[in-house]
Amino acid sequence: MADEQTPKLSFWQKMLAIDRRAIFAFIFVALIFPLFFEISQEIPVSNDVRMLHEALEAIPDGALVLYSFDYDPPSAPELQPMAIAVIKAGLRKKWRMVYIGLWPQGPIQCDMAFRDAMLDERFKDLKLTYGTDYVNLGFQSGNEAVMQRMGSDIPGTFPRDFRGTPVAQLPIMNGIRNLGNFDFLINISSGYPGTREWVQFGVDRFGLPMVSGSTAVQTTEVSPYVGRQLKGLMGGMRGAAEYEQISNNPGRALKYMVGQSVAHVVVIFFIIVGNIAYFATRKRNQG
Amino acid sequence: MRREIPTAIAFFIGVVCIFQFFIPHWPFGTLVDTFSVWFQILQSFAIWLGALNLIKVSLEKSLDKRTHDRWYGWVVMAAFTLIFVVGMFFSGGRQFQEPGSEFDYLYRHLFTPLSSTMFALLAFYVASASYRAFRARTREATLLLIAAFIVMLGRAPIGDQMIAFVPEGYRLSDMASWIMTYPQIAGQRAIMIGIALGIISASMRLILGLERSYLGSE
Amino acid sequence: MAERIYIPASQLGRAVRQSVLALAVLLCVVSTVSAQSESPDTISLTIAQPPLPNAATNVVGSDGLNDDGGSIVVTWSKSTDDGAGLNNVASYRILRGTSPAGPFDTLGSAAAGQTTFTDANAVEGTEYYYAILTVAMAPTTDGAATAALVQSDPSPSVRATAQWFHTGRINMLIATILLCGSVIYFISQAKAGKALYIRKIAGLEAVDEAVGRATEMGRKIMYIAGTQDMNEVQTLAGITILGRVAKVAAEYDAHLEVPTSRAMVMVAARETVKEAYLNAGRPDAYREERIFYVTEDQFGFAAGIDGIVTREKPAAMFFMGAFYAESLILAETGNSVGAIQIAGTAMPAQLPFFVASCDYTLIGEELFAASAYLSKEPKLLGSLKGQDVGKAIILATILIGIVLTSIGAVTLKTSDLDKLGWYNIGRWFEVR
Amino acid sequence: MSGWEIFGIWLAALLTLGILTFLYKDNPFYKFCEAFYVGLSAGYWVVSYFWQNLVPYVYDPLKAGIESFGATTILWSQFLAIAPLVLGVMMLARLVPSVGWISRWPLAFVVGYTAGLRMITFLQSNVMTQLQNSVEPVVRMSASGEFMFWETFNVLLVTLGTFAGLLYFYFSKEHKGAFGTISRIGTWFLMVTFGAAFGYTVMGRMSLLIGRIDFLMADWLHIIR
Repeated sequence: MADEQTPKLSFWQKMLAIDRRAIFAFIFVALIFPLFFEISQEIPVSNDVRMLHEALEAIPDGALVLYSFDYDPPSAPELQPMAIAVIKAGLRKKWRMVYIGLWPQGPIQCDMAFRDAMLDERFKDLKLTYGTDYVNLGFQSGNEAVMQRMGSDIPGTFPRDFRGTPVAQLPIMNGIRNLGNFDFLINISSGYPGTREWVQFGVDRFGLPMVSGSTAVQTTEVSPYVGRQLKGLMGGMRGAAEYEQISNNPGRALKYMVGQSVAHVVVIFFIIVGNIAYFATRKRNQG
Repeated sequence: MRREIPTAIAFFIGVVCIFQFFIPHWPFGTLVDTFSVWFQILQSFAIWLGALNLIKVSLEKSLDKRTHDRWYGWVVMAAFTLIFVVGMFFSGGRQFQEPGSEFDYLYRHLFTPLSSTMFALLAFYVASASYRAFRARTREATLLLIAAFIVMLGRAPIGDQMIAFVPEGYRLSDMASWIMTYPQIAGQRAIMIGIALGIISASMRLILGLERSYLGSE
Repeated sequence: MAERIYIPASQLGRAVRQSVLALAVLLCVVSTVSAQSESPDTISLTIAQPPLPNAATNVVGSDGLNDDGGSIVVTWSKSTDDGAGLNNVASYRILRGTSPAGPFDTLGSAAAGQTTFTDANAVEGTEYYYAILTVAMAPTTDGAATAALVQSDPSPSVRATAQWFHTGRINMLIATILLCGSVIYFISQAKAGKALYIRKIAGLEAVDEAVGRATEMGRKIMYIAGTQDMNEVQTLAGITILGRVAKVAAEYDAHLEVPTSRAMVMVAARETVKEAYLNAGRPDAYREERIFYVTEDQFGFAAGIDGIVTREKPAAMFFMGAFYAESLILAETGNSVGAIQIAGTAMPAQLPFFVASCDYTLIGEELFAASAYLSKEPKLLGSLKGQDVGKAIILATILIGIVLTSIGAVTLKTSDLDKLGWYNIGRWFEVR
Repeated sequence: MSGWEIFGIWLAALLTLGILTFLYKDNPFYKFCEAFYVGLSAGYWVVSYFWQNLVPYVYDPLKAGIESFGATTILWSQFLAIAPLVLGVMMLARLVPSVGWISRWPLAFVVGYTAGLRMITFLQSNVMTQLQNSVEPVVRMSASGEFMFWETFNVLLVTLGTFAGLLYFYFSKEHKGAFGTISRIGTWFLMVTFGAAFGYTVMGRMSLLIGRIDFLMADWLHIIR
């Protein structure tokens, strides 16, 4: 008996102390492989995303909407598809859009997302005037201090737009004094400052209706706000894919979902292996 | 006096910041806005202390003949100088971040790949950490494992496909969202309320000057 | 998916409608002007003027409450043709002037059926008069529309003033007084010498062990006070705990290294560690250069620390403060070199990663309790007791609130908060 | 695509690979990337803070104030920018050891500001709002006034979890007996919370790597579209 068991159990012992680089290799392969195939999958839409979709659809055409892009390139794989999708929603519904960023790279990401959104066939004939239909006010440092100041004085907080034009020369900014002038707030966020701070300042203090697109990590932290404070939430690439699906805007998130799912399964597989190894070796120790 | 005056400053500023929430009248309403700008300015001054410290450390390292790693000290200083000179003098001043500027070029082709890849390492680390941590060692660890396992499976479409025989509404994705909306929210709520109480108590200690090790000694 | 598919044609239709409207307005203006000049070439009107609606009435401006004197709330009674009568009111425009006779500037508009508007651009102390312009629209046979405007009487004069107390925040004031009050009360109790029991916090019991092990192995201790700046209370907590850890390190004569991501944190950490070494009676062992700045950047910092950790293999690592995604990068690298790791953070999103990859994790509130716990100073322990009383108050509030709302739910046979009326206790906690 | 752009993509690709080699083990390639990144990012923030904070909030107002001396109205309010300038200089006094202690003043300012503002903010968003969310009927009735068992169970569970979780954080009482049991249940809820939050994140982390792989494969090597 013992002779038969020893080699088998030592295999599990090896598994228990497996070099983490082996796990790394599996993950790498799992992620690369599916990129070469065109696989599509239908995904069920979660309640938070459905709420977000309905909230956005309920905003009247021509409304004045504030977009805050609070992330940088590292989170772009998750958040950029969301940014493109919500900008498309705005283009489709002809909102007057004011873009800002509380992360230095936010406005640049916004610029890229806007250009990607405009590539859509449906907006081919759309003639938008910068400064009248939409404006990118750029970045201001100061985190929630910026939000606080926007509560009293937006032209003072953003004296010039992204391109250096004084806000007084931008028709869209006429009559915008503070956060209270906006009809809606859309926030795409990957950390601090982001959704949590916008809820504290934009929603709690100034009563703006708000939805958020958040990285998967932040989602657990901000999901308690959904309902009373947030009118909807997209969490991670999955949330982005769900929104792309429900708003009929297939994009990158739906494409990336496949590789992500495979890597995910690899992690699950390793957890199972780890537990089997743990119990197999533990039995031996007890015996 | 080297500790008393700063303690008084912290007390005064702290109290004003609490009052401003309740008093809309000038100057309280605007005072905190002003303070926040001051903080940013202070940050912008302080970063020079950091940068000079970094350069000092790198210079010492690069002159240390005992180690082969001294070359990397030079790399740090070269990279710093590169972006500093470009950003300060060759990128159009205030519009230094404009797409197309030299600073933007460095940002897109050097800074972004470095930060994105560093961030992307998490894909590997999250796998190795879950392999190690999610084992049914104790009752608590088992709960951690089960919750993680269900949510992970529920998030991947394959989870539901695996148990497609189960009626809709009772599949893994439903279990996952149940965990996320009920037990998870309960835990988060307890943590959030606890944190707020901790912050209130810590803030009181700081405002009252009971904790002032950051002020050093006389 | 029965989602609405967007067709550019409808947008084209809208543009056509809008330009026809604009043209119609232009025609009206041109025709009026030319009629006044009694030109013989009067353009004949093909578009009918809609019948004039009755004006809005009772226009009143009142000072906006709870502000710094920048807002005035304008209210009016609907035109009798809004939703009734001619039923042709499309919207109201809000006008403002500094004399009842005008001139008036347009501030904004409100949809038909609305009766309030907040003028957020008032200057404190200036006397204002408001008027409402009722706008009626009538469709004509060719699908275009034209406007008819009727102005109301001006409002009585009104001034914006600033308030000294925000009445929407009374609940916050009560909460502040209760919670801060209990902290202060128990601090003073503790000062008076009342002994307090504090439960064990496993992560903090391990501090001595970690420092001791590092000394035995002759390897470094690395302490990271979060990656955020001094405007985060967690950073301040991290620095305070650093003081206690540094004292233990000084006593053991261990090599403590503190890399920081913010320059101000570096400054504060140096003061703290220096004081700790002084208190431990080892001011000679303090080395300023061991507390150094790496970079402000989140992942640049992580890259730098990863390098140091893999090369120098510290025996113990402390993560105390506010962290974002770099938490797991740092902790996994520390784990790979076999360091004993103690973490503490109040960032709920990062707690799971520390729990998974560190030996001990201080969860949320425990981070703030740590400095008091480690110092064992009665005053600080008193604040912990105050915190606990705050917790008891909150728990009792939740309990009473739930019982009352549940009674309401049973008696009114609904759990819809909006229908619970008086029983909806939750709204008491709404802060405006 | 211009030559500079292609060169830039190659640089980006090499730096990306350099960081990834760290997964295998520490090596000179990674050491180079690390040193380069530390220096580059430190410089990046110095420059950003300069143009985004110092210039608009210190230089601009002071310049406007000084220029107004020639005009009819002197803009005294612009000189308020002197105060933070003084604080900043006090902070830099660190560079001179003999007067370094003065940097404690701006530190104290920051500490007071942080403590006061955060206290109020967290009280509002974490205590008041969570109270508002927690105080809801545990007895659930449908629109037609019927008792709903599972909804009631779920709300009860959340309430119990919040309670037990908070009791776990109770410091000034020994966790034994009934109290200990409840706080033990609290730790279970916390563990479920952490497990769920971790599991929920795994996917998001994978997406970060997909972004980099997509860059290497599509933008650099053009292997995939």
